[in-house]
Amino acid sequence: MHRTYTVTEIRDENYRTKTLVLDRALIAKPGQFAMVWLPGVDERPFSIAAASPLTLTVVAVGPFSERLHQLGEGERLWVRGPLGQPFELPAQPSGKRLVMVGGGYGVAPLRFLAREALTANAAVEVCIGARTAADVLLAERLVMDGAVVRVMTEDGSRGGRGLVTAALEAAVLEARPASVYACGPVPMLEAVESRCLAHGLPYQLSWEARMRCGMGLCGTCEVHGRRREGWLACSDGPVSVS
Amino acid sequence: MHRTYTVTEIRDENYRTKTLVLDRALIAKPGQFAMVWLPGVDERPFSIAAASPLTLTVVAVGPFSERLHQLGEGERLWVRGPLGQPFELPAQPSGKRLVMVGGGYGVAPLRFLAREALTANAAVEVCIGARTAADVLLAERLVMDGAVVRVMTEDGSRGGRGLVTAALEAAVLEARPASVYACGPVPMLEAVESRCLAHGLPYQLSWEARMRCGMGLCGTCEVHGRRREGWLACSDGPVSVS
Amino acid sequence: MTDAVDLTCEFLGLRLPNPIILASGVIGTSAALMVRAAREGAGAVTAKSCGPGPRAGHPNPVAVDWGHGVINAIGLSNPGAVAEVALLADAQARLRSLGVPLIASVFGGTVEEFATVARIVSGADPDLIEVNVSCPNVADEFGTPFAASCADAAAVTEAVKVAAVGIPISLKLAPNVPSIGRIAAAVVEAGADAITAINTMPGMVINADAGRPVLSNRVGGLSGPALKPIALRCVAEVASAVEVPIIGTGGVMTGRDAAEMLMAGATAVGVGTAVWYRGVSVLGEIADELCAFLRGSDCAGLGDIRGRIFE
Amino acid sequence: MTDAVDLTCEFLGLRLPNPIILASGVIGTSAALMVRAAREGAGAVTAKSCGPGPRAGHPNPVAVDWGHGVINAIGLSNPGAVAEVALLADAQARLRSLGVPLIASVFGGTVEEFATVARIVSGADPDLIEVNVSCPNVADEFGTPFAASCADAAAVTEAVKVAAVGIPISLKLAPNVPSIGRIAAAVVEAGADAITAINTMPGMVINADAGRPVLSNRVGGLSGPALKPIALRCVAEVASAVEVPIIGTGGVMTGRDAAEMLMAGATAVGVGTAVWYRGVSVLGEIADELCAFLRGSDCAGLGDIRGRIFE
Ligand SMILES: Cc1cc2nc3c(=O)[nH]c(=O)nc-3n(C[C@H](O)[C@H](O)[C@H](O)COP(=O)(O)OP(=O)(O)OC[C@H]3O[C@@H](n4cnc5c(N)ncnc54)[C@H](O)[C@@H]3O)c2cc1C
Ligand SMILES: Cc1cc2nc3c(=O)[nH]c(=O)nc-3n(C[C@H](O)[C@H](O)[C@H](O)COP(=O)(O)OP(=O)(O)OC[C@H]3O[C@@H](n4cnc5c(N)ncnc54)[C@H](O)[C@@H]3O)c2cc1C
Ligand SMILES: Cc1cc2nc3c(=O)[nH]c(=O)nc-3n(C[C@H](O)[C@H](O)[C@H](O)COP(=O)(O)O)c2cc1C
Ligand SMILES: Cc1cc2nc3c(=O)[nH]c(=O)nc-3n(C[C@H](O)[C@H](O)[C@H](O)COP(=O)(O)O)c2cc1C
Ligand code: FES
Ligand code: FES
Repeated sequence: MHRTYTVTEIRDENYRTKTLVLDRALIAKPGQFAMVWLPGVDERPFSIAAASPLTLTVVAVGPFSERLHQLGEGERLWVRGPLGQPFELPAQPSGKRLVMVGGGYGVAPLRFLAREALTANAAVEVCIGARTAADVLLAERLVMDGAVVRVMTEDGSRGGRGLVTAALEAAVLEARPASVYACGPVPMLEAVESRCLAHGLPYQLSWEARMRCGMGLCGTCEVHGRRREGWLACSDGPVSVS
Repeated sequence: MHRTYTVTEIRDENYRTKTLVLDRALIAKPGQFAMVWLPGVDERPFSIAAASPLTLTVVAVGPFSERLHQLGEGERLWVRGPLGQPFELPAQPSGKRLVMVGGGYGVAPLRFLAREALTANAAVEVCIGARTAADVLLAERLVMDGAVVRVMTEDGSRGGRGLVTAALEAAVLEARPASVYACGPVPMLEAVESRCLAHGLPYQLSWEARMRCGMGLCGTCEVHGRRREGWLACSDGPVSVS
Repeated sequence: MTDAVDLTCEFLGLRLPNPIILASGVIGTSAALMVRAAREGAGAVTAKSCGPGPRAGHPNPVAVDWGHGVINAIGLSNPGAVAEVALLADAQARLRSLGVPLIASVFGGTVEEFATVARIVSGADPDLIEVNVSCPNVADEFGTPFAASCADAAAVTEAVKVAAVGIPISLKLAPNVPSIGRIAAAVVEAGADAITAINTMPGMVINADAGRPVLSNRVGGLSGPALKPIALRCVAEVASAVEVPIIGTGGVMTGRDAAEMLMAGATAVGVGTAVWYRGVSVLGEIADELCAFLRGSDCAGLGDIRGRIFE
Repeated sequence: MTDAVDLTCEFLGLRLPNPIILASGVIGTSAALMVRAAREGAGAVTAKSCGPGPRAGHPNPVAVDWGHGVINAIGLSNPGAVAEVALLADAQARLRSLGVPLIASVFGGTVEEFATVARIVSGADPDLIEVNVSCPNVADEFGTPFAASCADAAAVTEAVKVAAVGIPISLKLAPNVPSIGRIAAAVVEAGADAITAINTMPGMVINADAGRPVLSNRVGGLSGPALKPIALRCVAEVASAVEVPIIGTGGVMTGRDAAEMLMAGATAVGVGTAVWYRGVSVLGEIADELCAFLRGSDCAGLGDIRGRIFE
């Protein structure tokens, strides 16, 4: 059932990304998501960027996300969730080295995870990938949170030049992480997966898929692939633990 | 919804009364009742004589109560409840004098109340009324529990001769009670009420009525009377607090 | 924020202090209980349905809470129309002084019986007569309810309309039909002044340990929380099909639920099973909660939300 | 105490390892998901209903949990019969090796479309074809469902029976009819080999703050816990009306619920919405719980409780 939330604060993260801070909490864990409904418009999945108060980081890429960007402070939206399986921190995170890899809005749930890990005294390194400098998301905030941040852009306009997997490779070679976490577009996740397999590292990936019910019923969000047969992003995932 | 209970122990209380001890608890307070269902037979209200384990004291007066008497150990019955409003002990029962008046099966819920009161260090006096000595219920058990017991029989075959209100009168004259509690047939309750009004005592009465839904919906159990207009025994009662 | 919210509800020329109506069959069995419902805050009260002669109803169990609502098969227990009219007259005298309208409820096994009962209860001058063509609990005896067919429901409507001589009538419809809108259109065409939607949904609760249905009547009517989305859909369908006022009934537990019912197109809101969950005081409490909801939504009265889903 | 409980379920000559059948429309959208349902313990799996051509379904929201169950209006999204038959053939090949029967599900807007779709999906050699004459989510487009009338439902049955050439068929019926037993009798008379009862109950969930129905389609089908007593009553009515086996479906969340469905007269038990509450593993878990219930009740197999409420 949808609950009504009111926007209390809007932060610009980059030229096409806004963070909406809402008026109360949603009990949830990093990696879980919520279905956001704008009555008369549509309903779409968004990662929980922070739970208390509920916070969403929205990249404007099409009609729905643009409508979210048009919301002003005091305006309402409707939320159903939390849904899906969260990321899991190691049993004893203290002192463990955790590497996170984010592309696009995928940095938002990783920041929620990073903050929980840092609170539990883990060492967190976040690799952020983007097309160009303007697309880099949440890098400063993560540094302020206490994470080590490596940025890669395809055009080299900020940080290293190339794909974010290069930063992952560098981070892994520096010191073997206890676990790798990633959220972003499917090709990025597949690349992260193959690096982790090559290094024999445990990893957790948060998958994207078109979602309708968000309840594990309609089958729309099935992730096809050799490693995940008959796997539903909304209920088996979005996070897969390997 | 009915839960299934199994009879674990059967005690004879008098020539026509048995106590059925069941296999598990029903969280309930003294004065509350349960609807007891024997599939294919009927469903009737019974006071909760003890909650943990659930215990019923049944006087065989007709077809349903006789069927309950025929149940053997290991046999099942179905219970829906607890229902209704309980008796209420004084806020600080310790040291208070509480007088209880029971007729017929009405002694059963009073014993549950008496035990709670005695545990809270109240002084409990129970007046038990019956037609004849053989009908007296639970007197020995109440004495063993630590209550003072006064018995009245209509034929004088045990205790004083006359109605139970005579015992109430004696108990009240001995020392003013903090509260009077009564459960039994309606004429007895009305007599107790008029005595309490005469003495200006607070009192709580548990009323009997034919019950169907037991849920305050069907209106069957309405108690008619000057003092209780549009009053439902199953949901407003069975206990009225005055 | 609006300061004053006006809950008064115009219904067929009646003026209800608020739109919350005690539904038929729930504590509407005596004048004292109906007066109590009014005192506890109902905007109108409906009496238990009565038929041509006295009925004892079914043996126990007649009602249980099955976890998501209540199922009942009371079996239309009632004293018969002749005794009922005295009870209604008594109730009406006392309710008039409280400014709370009285709704009688009638049923019958034939069209003629419906008319006879309506004629008799008219003697008590109720403000509205609800025509219960939909009770599922006596199906064995009376066959499929009249609410199942346009022709049957219309025939009852016409007969009662004549018998009720000037008292407006509301046809109470059943949810277990393919198109409740069609039935509503048929009865309005036949003269119904209002529609009450809905009666309970036929169901069966089984106790697996006992290996049998819990109700002695085996089947009964589902009410309470589980019924709400069925009722909202039915009310919306009726509101789309006809222009007459609707008493939206089914699963209303809170003021918010009542608001949803109004948004679906109801003019007033019936409340029954909530009395089990929250006591008789629920009638006034739902009205208060509805008032708070309206205030929080910047609405001045019921008109501001009625039929909102159609905007 | 009985030592061995036998859960195998004979259904129209098929031998299901257990009576728990994945209901149509729930994760039956790909061969991989259907194989997973079988691996997680389903005794048979039903594919999502398919129609003559591809359908995208309705916009979001298409499903929500409203507190006592789920409401959905997916809108019969499907790839169309031609694409479906390939998917079914793939699934059937893999399910055969697991010993788990495959049930295809078909719908159409006309009697001819039903026949066409059934003829096409027969090509995948499913073990049973379920005929969805009852989907409430496409009513705007197709009008009242075929399951609402004896004549319409019978006409579909006859046409599909011919088209299915030797594959048995089960008619999936709707709860929103005055007498489901009468519809069941009509379709069995017309050649139905089995009955699936029931599909979802039409409902509407409104969000009071938003002032509108939650589903983009406004109305949808209710499933899950709130549906169980409706389904049990429907199954009992169908069991009284006809002799064919019944797939009892609606609100089954636990093994105890499955036992109740069998007691009401079902031969096998459909499970859909429980996948939301308990995950895909619920299919095997319900079977295990049913096994434990039977053991605790001193029963050796399903026959010991089937139809018990009629004893
Ligand atoms: C688990 C999960 C978490 C997400 N978290 C966030 C987040 O935190 N921030 C954020 O900005 N976006 C997030 N998204 C993506 C978001 O749901 C929408 O995709 C986005 O809002 C696009 O909608 P649109 O109408 O603006 O654009 P559209 O024009 O509809 O689509 C633009 C792009 O989004 C993709 N898309 C469309 N619909 C969906 C859908 N239902 N689910 C997934 N992808 C879709 C399309 O393939 C296209 O590439 C998440 C998606 C998933 C599955
Ligand atoms: C709140 C409450 C608590 C009760 N607690 C006990 C108890 O602890 N022990 C006990 O033995 N009995 C108790 N009773 C009475 C009991 O419910 C039945 O009345 C009794 O079992 C008679 O049923 P029968 O078929 O044996 O006799 P019947 O032949 O039906 O009736 C015998 C007598 O019981 C009365 N009676 C019948 N049906 C009911 C009914 N549904 N409700 C109330 N009275 C009825 C009749 O008026 C008659 O006087 C209680 C009743 C109420 C209302
Ligand atoms: C115990 C009980 C008895 C009922 N008796 C009647 C009745 O006599 N006549 C009638 O029209 N409806 C009767 N109903 C149906 C209610 O009036 C109402 O339509 C239904 O319960 C749905 O509303 P609710 O969910 O608020 O209870 C009865 C309902 C209950 C629960
Ligand atoms: C999301 C969803 C989609 C459904 N789609 C179909 C369908 O395509 N065809 C069909 O016959 N039934 C469909 N149903 C109905 C189910 O098969 C089942 O009859 C109903 O949900 C009741 O069972 P349940 O309470 O176990 O879910 C669907 C149900 C749900 C919840
Ligand atoms: S979105 Fe429906 S199953 Fe995942
Ligand atoms: S027994 Fe039904 S109201 Fe009390």
